[in-house]
Amino acid sequence: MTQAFRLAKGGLVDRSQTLEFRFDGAAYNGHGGDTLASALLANGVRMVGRSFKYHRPRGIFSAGSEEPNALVELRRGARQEPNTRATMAELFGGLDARSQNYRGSLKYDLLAVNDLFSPFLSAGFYYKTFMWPKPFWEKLYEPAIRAAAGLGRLSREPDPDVYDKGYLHCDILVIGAGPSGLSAALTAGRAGVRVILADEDFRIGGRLNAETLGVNDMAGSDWADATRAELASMDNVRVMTRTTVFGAYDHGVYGAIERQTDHLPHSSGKPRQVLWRIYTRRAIVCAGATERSIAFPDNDRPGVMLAGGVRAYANRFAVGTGRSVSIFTNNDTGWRTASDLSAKGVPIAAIIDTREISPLAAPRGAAVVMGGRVTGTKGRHCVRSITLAGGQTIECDCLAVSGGWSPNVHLTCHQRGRPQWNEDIAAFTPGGDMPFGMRVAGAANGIYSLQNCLADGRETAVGILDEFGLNPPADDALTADEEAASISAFWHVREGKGRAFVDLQNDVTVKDIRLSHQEGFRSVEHLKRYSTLGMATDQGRTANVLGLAILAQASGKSIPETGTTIFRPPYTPVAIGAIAGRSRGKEFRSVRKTPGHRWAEKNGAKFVESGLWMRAQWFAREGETHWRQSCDREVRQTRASVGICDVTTLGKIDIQGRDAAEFVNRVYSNGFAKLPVGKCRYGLVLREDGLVMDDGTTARLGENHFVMTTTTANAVTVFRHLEFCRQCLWPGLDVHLISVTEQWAQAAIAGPNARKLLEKLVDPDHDISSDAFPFMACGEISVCGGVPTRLFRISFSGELAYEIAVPARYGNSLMAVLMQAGEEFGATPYGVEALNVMRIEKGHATGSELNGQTSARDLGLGRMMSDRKDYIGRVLSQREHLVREDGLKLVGFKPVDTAQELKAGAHFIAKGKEMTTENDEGWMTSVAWSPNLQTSIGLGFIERGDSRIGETVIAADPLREKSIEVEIVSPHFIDPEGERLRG
Amino acid sequence: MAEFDLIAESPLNGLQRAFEGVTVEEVSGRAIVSVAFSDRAGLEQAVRTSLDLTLPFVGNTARVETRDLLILSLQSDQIFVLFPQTGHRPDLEIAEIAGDQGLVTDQSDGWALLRVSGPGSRTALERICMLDLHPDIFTVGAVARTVMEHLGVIIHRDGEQSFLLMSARSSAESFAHAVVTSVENVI
Amino acid sequence: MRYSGLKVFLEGLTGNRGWKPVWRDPDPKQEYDVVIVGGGGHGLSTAYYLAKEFGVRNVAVLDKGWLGSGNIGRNTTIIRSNYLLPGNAHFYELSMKLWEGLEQDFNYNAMVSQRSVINLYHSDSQRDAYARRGNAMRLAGVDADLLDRKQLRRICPFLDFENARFPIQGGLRQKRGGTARHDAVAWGYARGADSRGVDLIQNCEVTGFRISDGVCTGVETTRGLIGAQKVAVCVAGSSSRVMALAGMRLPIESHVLQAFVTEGLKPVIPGVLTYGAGHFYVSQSDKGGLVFGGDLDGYNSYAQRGNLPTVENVCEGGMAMMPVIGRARLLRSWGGVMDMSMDGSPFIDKTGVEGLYFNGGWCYGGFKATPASGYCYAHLIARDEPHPTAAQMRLDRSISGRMLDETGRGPQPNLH
Amino acid sequence: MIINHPLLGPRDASEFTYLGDASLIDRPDPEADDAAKQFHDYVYLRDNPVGEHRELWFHEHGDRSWLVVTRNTLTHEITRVELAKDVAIARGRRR
Repeated sequence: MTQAFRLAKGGLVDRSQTLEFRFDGAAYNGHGGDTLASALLANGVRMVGRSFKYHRPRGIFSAGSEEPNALVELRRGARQEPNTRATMAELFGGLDARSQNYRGSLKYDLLAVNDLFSPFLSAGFYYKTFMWPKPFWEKLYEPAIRAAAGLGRLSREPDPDVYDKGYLHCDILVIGAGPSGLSAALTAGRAGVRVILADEDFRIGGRLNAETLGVNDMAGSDWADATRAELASMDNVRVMTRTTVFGAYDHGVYGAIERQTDHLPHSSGKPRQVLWRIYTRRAIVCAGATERSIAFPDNDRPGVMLAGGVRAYANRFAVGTGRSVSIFTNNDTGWRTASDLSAKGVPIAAIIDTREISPLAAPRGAAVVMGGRVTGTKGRHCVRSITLAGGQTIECDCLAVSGGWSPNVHLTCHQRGRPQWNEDIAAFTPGGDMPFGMRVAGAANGIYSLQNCLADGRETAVGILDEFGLNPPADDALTADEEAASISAFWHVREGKGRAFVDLQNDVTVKDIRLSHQEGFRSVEHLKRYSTLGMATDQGRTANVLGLAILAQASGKSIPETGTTIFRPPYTPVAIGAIAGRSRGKEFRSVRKTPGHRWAEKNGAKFVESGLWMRAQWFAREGETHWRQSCDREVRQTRASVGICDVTTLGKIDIQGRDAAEFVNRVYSNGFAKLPVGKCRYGLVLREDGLVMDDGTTARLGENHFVMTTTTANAVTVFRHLEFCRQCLWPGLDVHLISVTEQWAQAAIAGPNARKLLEKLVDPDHDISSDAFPFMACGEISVCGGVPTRLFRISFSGELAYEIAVPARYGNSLMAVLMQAGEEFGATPYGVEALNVMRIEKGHATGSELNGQTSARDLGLGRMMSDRKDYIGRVLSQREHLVREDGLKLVGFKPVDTAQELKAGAHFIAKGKEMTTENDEGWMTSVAWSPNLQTSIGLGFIERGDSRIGETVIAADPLREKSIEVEIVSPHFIDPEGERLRG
Repeated sequence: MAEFDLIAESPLNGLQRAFEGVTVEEVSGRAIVSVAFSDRAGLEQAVRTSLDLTLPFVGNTARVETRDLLILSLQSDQIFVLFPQTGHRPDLEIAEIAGDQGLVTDQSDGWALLRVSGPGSRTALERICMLDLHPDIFTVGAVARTVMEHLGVIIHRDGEQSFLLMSARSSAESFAHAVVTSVENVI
Repeated sequence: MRYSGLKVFLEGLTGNRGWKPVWRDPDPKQEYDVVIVGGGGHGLSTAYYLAKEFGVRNVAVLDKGWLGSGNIGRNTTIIRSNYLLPGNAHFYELSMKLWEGLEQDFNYNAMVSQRSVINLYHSDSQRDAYARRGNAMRLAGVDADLLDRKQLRRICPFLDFENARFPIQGGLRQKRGGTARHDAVAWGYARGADSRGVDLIQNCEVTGFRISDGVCTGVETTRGLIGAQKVAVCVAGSSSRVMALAGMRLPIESHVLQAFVTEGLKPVIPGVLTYGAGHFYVSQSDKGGLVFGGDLDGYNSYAQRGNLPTVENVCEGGMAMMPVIGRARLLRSWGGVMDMSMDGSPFIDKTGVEGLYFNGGWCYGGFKATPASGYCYAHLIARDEPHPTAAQMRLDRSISGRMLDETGRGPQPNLH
Repeated sequence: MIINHPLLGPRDASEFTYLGDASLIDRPDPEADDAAKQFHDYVYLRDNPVGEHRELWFHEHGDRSWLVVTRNTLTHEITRVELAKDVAIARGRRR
């Protein structure tokens, strides 16, 4: 198809490059440098979508990121991207886009029927109906509303593209590369400070590309090009196109999105977009201004466009937006659109200005109507004619509207800033309370003349250089063409029939705003929420000020009295994938592996996540088809002979210093001051509120040297807590902490043959006989010919057991060597499942019991709370509710019918009582199948449990519809006297 | 006991990747010993005596070329000393230097070391390192502990275009992946 | 004025000229039986139930800004009653029951939509903890069911079942959980209270309490002194600041919680989903936006905005849970100031000052509690004794140590 | 947010972990007659001011120092950063 609306010459498109693309299935051609919107307009495509609520035909409205109408689904398959602004989508060969939000076809949308019902669909109508009969809301009304609402569709497939993030640092971030941004960047760059210049467009220049004004006797766009080249040549300047600074965060940190491959047919495995965190000393917002419309009847018809957009299409893209264009304006810029278009050979039918006195000369052939108002438009899928107050009809296929310009103050109000009303330009300009280090220059600051924009950019940069104590570079003043920009506020046309739209995307009309006011929604926030004004994907960029003005008129107040309109980040919508960056799928979080991981992998381990760690869950041997077979075997083998378990993941903290003993004694509830060198002790760490924070074994390796172990889950928290105690509570204690979790690979060797196995490795000068190295002994020894080793005779399994730690580099080898040495005993590696079975058999608590809601008394460890010293948590652990006699106690459970299986999470109810909260006596925390006892066993908290041994209660599990009778037993299922571990 | 030998393995198996303008390689064979101290002046004296060196302040490093020894000052009361690993007890070697002025802990096995070097290294690290690595700011010799891709990392600039990175051994593979991905994303 | 489909139809025919203001705009009287400080969701529902259920109609609700400008206007709209502890379970279930009849009760469509809430679990221990919670819910008469991976996959095929760092094993579901249109809840209560004679007074900031001999007799405001038999504070987010005017320190810190919405999309997500391996929860509004959130920013703040690291953290959780949202665009983010209490649970209680009542500490669970909070607070104010379901929500529970700590994170507000 | 560390200079707040009000340094005397009340208030009650707030941050991914940061809770402006150890000593905490 030919580009019938492409102007014969001019523009910044690359005519040598013809790109084929598809829209709604039809093939078209465009040029390099086009956006999808400009290419569609070049091909005469006027209607590009349907509106949100009434499904009215809509066309391209603007030429920038403020576009409310032309939202399309871009690309296909898993890369389908809904709600993409055609005005921002850079054209590439093979681009495939579709219109959205209709049922049937774009031209014949079945939901267009909504438009006929519009009198009944006024603002907030849904709050007043759909209530009867009650079930109909969820079954009928809501699904229908949901199906009709929404805009584009997600592909429902995982996003196949990759994203990345990064950090940048600069002295000055210049946001927007229009005239003021370029001028500011040039000044700052020449002064030698570190500058980042970012612009959302793929072409530097901003309005210089859209208009025809010259700078320094060059065409504006040529000057922008030259400036870009100069900036790019400076080492201290980074120019970033396709980069939207979307948010201003605390202390000069900005968020920006750089679209790296969106303009290419394929991302080729490279990041599609990069999220930059930009750390700045100062930022200059040079984000320009956005044009707004005027509300008049049927002002939403395709072909009704913003005048500045029409001008940009003609100048930058060499596209005529119509064969005959009329202008409706309340300010001078509408007239410049007319003259630019006329100069390009696009006929101007009429200029309708709401003001009385004509400011400029009209192009030849154009009718001029001063004090005029457009009261209606006609045309099925595109405007064909407009009607003026007084009844005059003008034929035209494009109506360019300018209601004035609103500075893009968005970033200035991302923190506390409130824009203030400036009557001279009938717009909000940045108010006080701006983000730290932020300045605003140019049109974003309400300065519209090109010459003044250039000067403002420079002056703002000079001001910052001065704050830095730097001299500005020599002033080679920029000179520019001038154009008039005076405005006389005019908001909406009262004459005429038909709806006058304010927020095009959310279909909010003047009537809706008035109705909201009539119903008492008079604060701006109420108006927004009730009418949905400004809540669409454009955050009301072309609508908010207009809506506010209409609300002000309705309430008979001035605009400043009525309120202001602020913006939340992001400036324009940002893909969630980009904000997540690489952190998705398997790379959501890092993986921690023990040094023995590779050995385990080779030996049949199935791994399980334990926080960030991967731990061997069980080691399947040939012929084992169910995890229980492996687990049972590991438990039996360990208890019968010897088993080996990688316990590297436990937190390990070296505590040294003259006051190390005193320090340890204060953070544990039980006594550690008198722990002899060469001994370990099990300890409880409480929070200051008296509940248990963590537990573990701490060994005294020397007079002033302890090594504390923590649970895997709490390693980081406990270290932080210890540092808090050390630095904030007892800064005078001579004690130092360092984590050695990573330094040591640690394995448990458990079972009657543990010592025999270990003796084979231990170097001869160390005696680990039971006499020399009894239960709870520890020491620094060496194994395998001098490898430094920490040995602890501690037991989690209840067997004769040791934990051996060697430097991590030997960790993988250690597992192999232990197995080799254990071969004669039939040693088995065991995983966390078997570990769990054995600890339940011994009644040891882990995370399910130490869940932050339980006290030492609840755990049956009340005796571990010393009354002879101060320790963290001591005072509050004595509170009434924590020392009550009828509190929870950790006990063991067995099913009365041993064929039945216990379930963790069941609640205990006395037999014969109803299953209610009031009768709830506790819950089952952990369960396991004990291959030794041949029954399911469990641990749990139940009221007064320690005095109810032998009682039977119901373990109620209504959730899984299985409630069974269980017996309360001692939590020490195996070897309650502890003979084995002392063997 | 020669019957059972423990074999040492490096955290990253000697990883080495060369890209256009950037090389990523594991650094192994370095002993790392932390020295905690309560009396800075005391340790300073000890270090000056035995190494002829002034103790660097936090964020700085010092080198003893003759012994291939590098001191990273990371906390106000703690330094790391890096030097060639020769025996089983590098901590004792440093204890000799520190005397009773420092509490030593062997950290040699706790860390994976990567060197990222070449003209593109800063651009690659920009993707994961939140510190400003501009050569005027993070000068040659500077060291800092920070976080990259959720992982704690010690970064030291040991040349105009060369960075030594240290991260926990257990997550070494994730860390190396993060670094390599950063390079791949910018070349 | 009664709202109905017929009324909407008739008004539509006559140019919608007959709609009356939803509430009056009265000047404050000199004295009320009850002055409620705070015109947010809880304040408005308290006024509504005081008037409707307890016959106390000489009531004023004071707000320093516009009605519903607090957290009722800036939350993620989730309603649920999936609580573990006995001191919470019945209260939130009362709230759920009130939600279920709310719209017919106050003749306003708040779009209560019971589309289910599912909490994902990723490990055996997480499953066990959810089983404990699910059973506690069932004992309290609340619906709950435990989904395994297969069942979950049927309902939410778009979750990352294939390539997850923390594989999804299943979920705990409350079918009766869901969402409601947050602003409409405030407006519905406001309209209901106003029509029963309650004065809703906007732009009226309380600057002090009138307390003599341990008795509160009114409030000083930017619109003058207003006397009251009883003063009920209900200003979550500003609780510490306002109660400091009465000389009280609270077990509360103020923290900012960010929330997010995407551009409108055709329906993707059936109900409310919460991720179990990171901080992320999401639902889809009737307009089509994905409404989501995650963790607190983590530092004390009264600024209604947060910072980028939290935004990233939340989106990372989202992408890890359901990578189908990668190309959905975040449209808007905002922050609400939360009353974070020391155990993560709220307060509805008398204070040491006679005639002065306190309701706050809702953490980020205030929206779902709006009906029951108002009902129980009204009960306390009208009868001077706590409603049985809120009997444990006392300010002095930390003295006895009988905490309401659902997560077991202890007395550090930003961890709840 | 950026925290200007007294030893390391400006660092991103995401390297730190937040705890809360710096009054947590002032752990009461467990031997005091009203220790139960003092500990209760210490653990549970907060000023929670609008405006300047002294608070504890831990440089988890840095030098492992606890800092006392003076920050405005309304504007987030940070006006002072000190080592918590120095603050603790200045408040009379020793051993």
